Amino acid sequence: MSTDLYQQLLATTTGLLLLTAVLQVWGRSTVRAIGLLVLQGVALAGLVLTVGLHAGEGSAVVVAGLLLVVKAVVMPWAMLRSARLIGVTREHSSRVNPAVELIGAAGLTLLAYAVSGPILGNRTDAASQAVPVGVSLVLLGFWQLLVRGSAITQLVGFLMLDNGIAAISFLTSGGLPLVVELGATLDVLLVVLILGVLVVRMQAELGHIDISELRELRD
Amino acid sequence: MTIASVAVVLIQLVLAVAVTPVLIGVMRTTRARLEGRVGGGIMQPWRDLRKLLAKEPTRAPGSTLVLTAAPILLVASSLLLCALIPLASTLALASVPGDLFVVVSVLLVGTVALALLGLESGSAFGGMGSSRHMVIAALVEPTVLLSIYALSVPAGTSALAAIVQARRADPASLLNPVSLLAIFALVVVVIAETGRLPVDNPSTHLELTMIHEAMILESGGRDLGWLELGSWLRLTALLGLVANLALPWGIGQDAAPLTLLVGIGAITVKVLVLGAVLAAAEVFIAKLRLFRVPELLAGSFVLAFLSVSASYLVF
Amino acid sequence: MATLIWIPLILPLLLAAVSIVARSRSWTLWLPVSAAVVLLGVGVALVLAVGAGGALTTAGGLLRVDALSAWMLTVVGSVAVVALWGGIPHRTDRTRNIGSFASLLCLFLAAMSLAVVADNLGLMWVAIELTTITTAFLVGSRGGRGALEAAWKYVVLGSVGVAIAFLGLVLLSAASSGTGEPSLSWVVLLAHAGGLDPALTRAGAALAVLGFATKAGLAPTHSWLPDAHSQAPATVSGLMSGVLLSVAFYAILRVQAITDAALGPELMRVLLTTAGLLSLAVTAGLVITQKDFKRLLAYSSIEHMGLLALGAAAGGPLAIAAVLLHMLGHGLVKSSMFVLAGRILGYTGSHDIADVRNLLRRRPDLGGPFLLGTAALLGFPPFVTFFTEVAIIIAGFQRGLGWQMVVACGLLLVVFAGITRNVLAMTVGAEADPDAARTSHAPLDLPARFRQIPIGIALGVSAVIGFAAWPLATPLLAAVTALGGAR
Amino acid sequence: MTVLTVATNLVDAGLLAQLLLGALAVVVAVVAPARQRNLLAGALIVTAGIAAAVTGSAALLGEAGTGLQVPVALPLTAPLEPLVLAPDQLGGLFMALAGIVVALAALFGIGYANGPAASRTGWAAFAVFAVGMQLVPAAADAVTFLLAWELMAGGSTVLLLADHATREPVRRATIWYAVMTHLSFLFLLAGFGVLAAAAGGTSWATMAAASIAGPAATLAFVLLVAGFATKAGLVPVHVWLPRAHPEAPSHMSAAMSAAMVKMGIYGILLLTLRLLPGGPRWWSIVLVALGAGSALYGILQASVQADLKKLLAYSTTENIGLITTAIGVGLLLRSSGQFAVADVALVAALLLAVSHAAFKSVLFLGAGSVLHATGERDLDLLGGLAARMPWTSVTFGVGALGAAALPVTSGFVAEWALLQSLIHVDARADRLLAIVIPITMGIVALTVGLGLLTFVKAYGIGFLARPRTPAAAQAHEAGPAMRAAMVLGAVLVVGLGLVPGPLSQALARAVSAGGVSTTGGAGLLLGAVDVVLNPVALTLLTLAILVPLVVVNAVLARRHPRRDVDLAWGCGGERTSPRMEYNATSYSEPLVRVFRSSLQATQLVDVVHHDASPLLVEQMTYTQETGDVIEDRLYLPATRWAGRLGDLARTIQNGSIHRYVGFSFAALVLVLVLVAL
Repeated sequence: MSTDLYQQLLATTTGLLLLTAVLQVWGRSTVRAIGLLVLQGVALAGLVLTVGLHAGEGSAVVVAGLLLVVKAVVMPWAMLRSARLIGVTREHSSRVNPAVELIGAAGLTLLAYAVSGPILGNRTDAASQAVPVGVSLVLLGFWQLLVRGSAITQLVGFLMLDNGIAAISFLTSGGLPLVVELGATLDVLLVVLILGVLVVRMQAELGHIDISELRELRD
Repeated sequence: MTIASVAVVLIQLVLAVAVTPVLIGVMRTTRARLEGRVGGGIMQPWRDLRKLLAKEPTRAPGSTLVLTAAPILLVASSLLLCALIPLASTLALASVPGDLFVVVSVLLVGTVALALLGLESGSAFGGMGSSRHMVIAALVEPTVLLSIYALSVPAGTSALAAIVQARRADPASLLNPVSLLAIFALVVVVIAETGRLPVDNPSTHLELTMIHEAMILESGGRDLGWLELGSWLRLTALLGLVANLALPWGIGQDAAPLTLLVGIGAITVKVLVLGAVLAAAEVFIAKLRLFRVPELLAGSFVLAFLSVSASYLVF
Repeated sequence: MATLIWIPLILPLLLAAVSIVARSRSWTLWLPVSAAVVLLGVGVALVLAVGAGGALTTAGGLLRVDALSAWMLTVVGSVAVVALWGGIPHRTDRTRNIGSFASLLCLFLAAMSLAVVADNLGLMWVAIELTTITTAFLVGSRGGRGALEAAWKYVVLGSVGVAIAFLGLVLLSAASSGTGEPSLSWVVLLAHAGGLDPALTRAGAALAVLGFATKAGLAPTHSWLPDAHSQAPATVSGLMSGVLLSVAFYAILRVQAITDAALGPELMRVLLTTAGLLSLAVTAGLVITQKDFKRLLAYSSIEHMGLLALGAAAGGPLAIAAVLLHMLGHGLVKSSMFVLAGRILGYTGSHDIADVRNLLRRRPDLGGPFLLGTAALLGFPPFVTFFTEVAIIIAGFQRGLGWQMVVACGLLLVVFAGITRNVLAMTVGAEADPDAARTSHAPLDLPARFRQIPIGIALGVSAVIGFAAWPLATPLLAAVTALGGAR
Repeated sequence: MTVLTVATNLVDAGLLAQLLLGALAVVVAVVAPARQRNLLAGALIVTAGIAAAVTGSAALLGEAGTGLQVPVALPLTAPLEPLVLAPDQLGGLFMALAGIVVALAALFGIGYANGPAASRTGWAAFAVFAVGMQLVPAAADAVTFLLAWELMAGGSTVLLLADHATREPVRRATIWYAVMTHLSFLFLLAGFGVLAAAAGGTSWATMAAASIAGPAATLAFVLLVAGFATKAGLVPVHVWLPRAHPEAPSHMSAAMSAAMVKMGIYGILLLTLRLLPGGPRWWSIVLVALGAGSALYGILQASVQADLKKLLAYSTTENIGLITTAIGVGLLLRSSGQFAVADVALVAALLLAVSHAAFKSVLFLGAGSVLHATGERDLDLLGGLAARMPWTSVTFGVGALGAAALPVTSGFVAEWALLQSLIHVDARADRLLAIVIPITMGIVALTVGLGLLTFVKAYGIGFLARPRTPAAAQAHEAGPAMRAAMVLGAVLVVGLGLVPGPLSQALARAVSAGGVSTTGGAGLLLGAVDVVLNPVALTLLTLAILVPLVVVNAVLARRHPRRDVDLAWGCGGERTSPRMEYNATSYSEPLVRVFRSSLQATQLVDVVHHDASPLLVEQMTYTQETGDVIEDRLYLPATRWAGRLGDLARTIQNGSIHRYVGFSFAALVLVLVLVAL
């Protein structure tokens, strides 16, 4: 793979990641959020493939395929199923003003760029230049968790956070050992499944999935 | 323990017992004359005492040993004071020097005996007298210790005999501020400890004002006799102490019979004159309300405190 | 000997499978207990083996047991024995899905064992995240709104926290790329600590500690803990408090060892003292007016984790040895306390402190051990917590954390006051009719006595191990050395 | 050092014996049948106490132990040094003191303990407490000290809870006690931490050898003095005393008050004489101020209490205050170069400590005997006990004499020594001394005066007069074990007062003071200041006066025997009811008036008028209440603030997951910024 193409692909996939992340924050529809997640999964898989092939690792294909299946197919499918099961397609309420939400997102992206520089130190290669995108994804995912009230949107935020970490992982060190990578992916998948189950139980037990209403346990 | 000092103790004891009724008689007569009365005569207290000691005491159900013991303890403590305080001579027992803290504690034993007697009867008056008596005793305590402390600083010792000796050897120290303040404070103490005006009125039986009399109200006969004797001896001892501290002349300093005789004569005169002066002064004073007494004592405490500070800062 | 390492990983998995198959038979409840006993046995055997011949590795270096791992395995095993044995419900209280409950407990034990024997930090992370997954169902197993809420909060906050830890590990791995192949092997990282990229190590270690601190229940990321502990069944609360928190803290210790070697102790000191003092402060603030006794115990766990953080911040052989010993002592006592809390809950039917009165008279079998356990939690001798607390504070002063230790002492007093007040409110007090209360309790029957045994053992052991120069001093020192020696 | 070599050294053997006896007592307390438990466990604890007395005396007289090492699981790396029990001379003194008090209290407990105090837990806790307390002064390093200290604290807390099921205030008292005790512990822990950090080791020897100075020394001094003061019950950290002492079983109160608080004194001495000698002058001023303030405040509160045990508790604060004052004066004089007088002050401090241990044991045991006999400890409901409980009455009276510092008791000797040290200060060249010493003297004198009133009240109201309630009227004498303990204590009070010479000489060794010698077999000669006190001679002189008086009185009594009357003097009428008597509240009423503001006194007169006319009074009720200013001004606001903070803190955990995520998020952002900076 030529350096130019590598840089081009890197830019495309990371750009796509950031775009989907911002769109996540912008949007209100649950179904669209899950759709964006699929897109994000695809972009992530692309990123992995790019980085892996550039480094000349054959196993990258396997990992990319695995990520594609889990992040772009299985998880969105599971979430969509939960959402359908409880009949929620649109988020009812946001806890903060949408403008604030977006300004916050912008600020966090800036923060991501600001802190990434010092953290990466003297690394100047193309992949490292893209790391702030991953950090943005982490922070924006967290931001989703913080400002959204619906259980499913929280789940989306969590996955975005996880995608960000995966992106950073591949951009900085070309990924972790396969066994760890497998274990980590499996863990995240299980967490998503559990949370999906809990969402369904929540709907059954409480009649809603607005987690800001979950305030029985307190001091 | 030399024979001489034992002799001095014996002489002081006998002297105190002999002089005390006279002292009381003098004081009462002085007061009566100044008030325009005839009075009972100088020997009247002596006759009272003899009469009381020969009479039977009473005992109410539920009374304890305190009823008998307290009067005798009072007398014993007063006699012990007379033995320890340098009255006729500054010769002291080697193993029991007239240490001022020992003297004060012996005085307090008498105070406590009286207070317990007041409570023993279980009557309201006894308790009231005892309570007031102890409050005054407690508040007097700082003045007592501080004033003697002030006097002991120049002498460098707490033995009364040594203090008196030092003062006699250096007459200039008698009139300096330390000494004057301390002696004045001590006089207030003596008045409070012996229940004289303006702290207590020894001749009243008015329920709201009496202190000493309230405590001994339940006692009669022999018990009362001891109590009266004990209180009077206390007055003698304390007046003797003040007299010897303020005017240390005449007190004997060795065992020679002549100096002892002079000492006996000097202390007798000093005590009687002081008693008369006190009695005369009492004519012109009204008793203070009980709750004004602390103010008086606080004032005397300040004097004593100043005298201690002065003794350090002036030198 | 290295094959020993596989036993605590494989056996619980097998037993989990057996429990699933056996479904609701009541003997399945004993399977986790036996797994824990085996864990303890293996732990002790490994302590001896490591003491004799140094660290053992297997699975191509992926699994490695050094003195610290062996110690942790022993801690996990012993605490789990107490929590699981003591937590076996009374015959009348048993629910239908015993089988799956037991299998989850077995899986939890396997995950915990994996976490402590993994040499690769990534694998350790996977194991710790697995515990989130297994305990998620356990926390929610009681059903009902509260359990659901607790489970949701637990999974979301826990997973997010652990994800941050993963981010940190990723950066650490990147930091090691300068030394050749990027690696997450703890041994490799420690050996090449000097060659790690400082900026990335700094970021990676800080994030990893932040993430694991969430699981360890350190403030400010402690929020899931009181809810999860109060809603989970007694056994699970005991396991989480005694084992899970300690294992998460173990992960922090491992990361700290690398960072201290690479960057010096300042970074970890700042992070851990902040977390420690904040944890103590949170506990101090929330135990004063606490109304729920299981939450009270949960906050007490936060306090103890805060103490551990302060000890780790202080560093040095004495403090680290005290931290490791404290894990054992606190785990034993806290798991018994949660077991007792579960029984008190069964007796009164309420979580409220206000509903529990004069236990010492009404139920001496609960009130007595509860008071003793409280004394142990508060650090009274002869319990081991006394020694470890004293050692941590003194070592803190010696290592230059003077004012932090003074603040910590102040906060400990408030915690003491809050816990004492609430526990005494539950256990003692005047009865309108003392005789009636005295006669109301019958002597314990045999099964009840049997259920008292693990609590008695736990409290007894925690009372004597403080004095156990033999056999504990050597393995403790070995564990400290394994962590980087006398820094 | 192994167990086998122990037997060759008396101190080591004694320490081991105490440990074994304590452990045995715990075992016996648990396994012995209820009927024999008091006797067996009590006897073992008495033996342990005697062992401590012997060991301590041996150590005081210069027999050094080789050290008994306590095993510990933690590695002995810096700064932790081996945990060793090896009392020095000062420690020996306090160990002996604790041992004797424990023996008396346990002996009393054999007859006294009933109900929960006689339970398995009760006796086991007492054994733990006793042995822990005896070993506090044996510790040769900070960790062992804290270990013994906390065993003592834990055991006493458990015993304090004994009567929780019958009296509601017990729980509150226990909470106060536990919290204040822990405050003390944490102060000590922090203080020893500072010292260990500065010296590089935890043993006393290392700390002393390091000659710590500067800010570390100051910090350590402040922390440790605060810790020891809390245990000793000095104002303003005295609040647990008047709550815990009344609620504890009486033998426990005696042990706590007579011995446990002394461990605070031991600590102050250890700190100022051994660990940080030669500190700046203001340290001693702090001690004098603490001590004098506590003495005055304590006795003022004691004098107005009607609850006998509360009165005794406040009196403990007073005595501890006097001891601290004496220590402060001693240190002040040392720093002024007046070593001879300083030695007198330090010996006076020890004499005060020993004497307080003796008379306070007797007083609390006596109070226990009264409580046992009547079920009351409120003086207003007692009275007339002297006739019904002669043994208790006499022994309590002796104790009260000691507390009032009247001759010839140990209390008198101690106070005499203190006053002697004060008046022999040469303050001429030193303005600070010229101010401090007279003020101290005044406060000590006022304290002595009020002490006199307090104990006249306690004895006179409680034991003399007529019973005020049926309970008091039906009082009975205590059993043999209780009587024996009280009598032994009373013998100590008088005995120590009669032979102060040898005692003071022994005490002087503990603080390596010179100028103390024996004169005339038993008398005390303070050579440094050239004063002598010979209580035996004083007693002989008194007898020489008293015997003739008694003889005369007997002769007179034979001639005119006493006449029994129904009523001695009834104010012209019949004695209506015991309610007419002066009681404890009325006794202290004048004093309350004098010190109204500092006692926070409220007096309320409630008059119910007759229906017929407002001029006729049907009923009058007088209520007088006194408060603890320090508690009201310091502790109540503190607890209120704590409650408010607790409410505020609850917003941290308000149930909102978004808030929780926010905490994590904030932490993440902060950490990112931190590592990027």
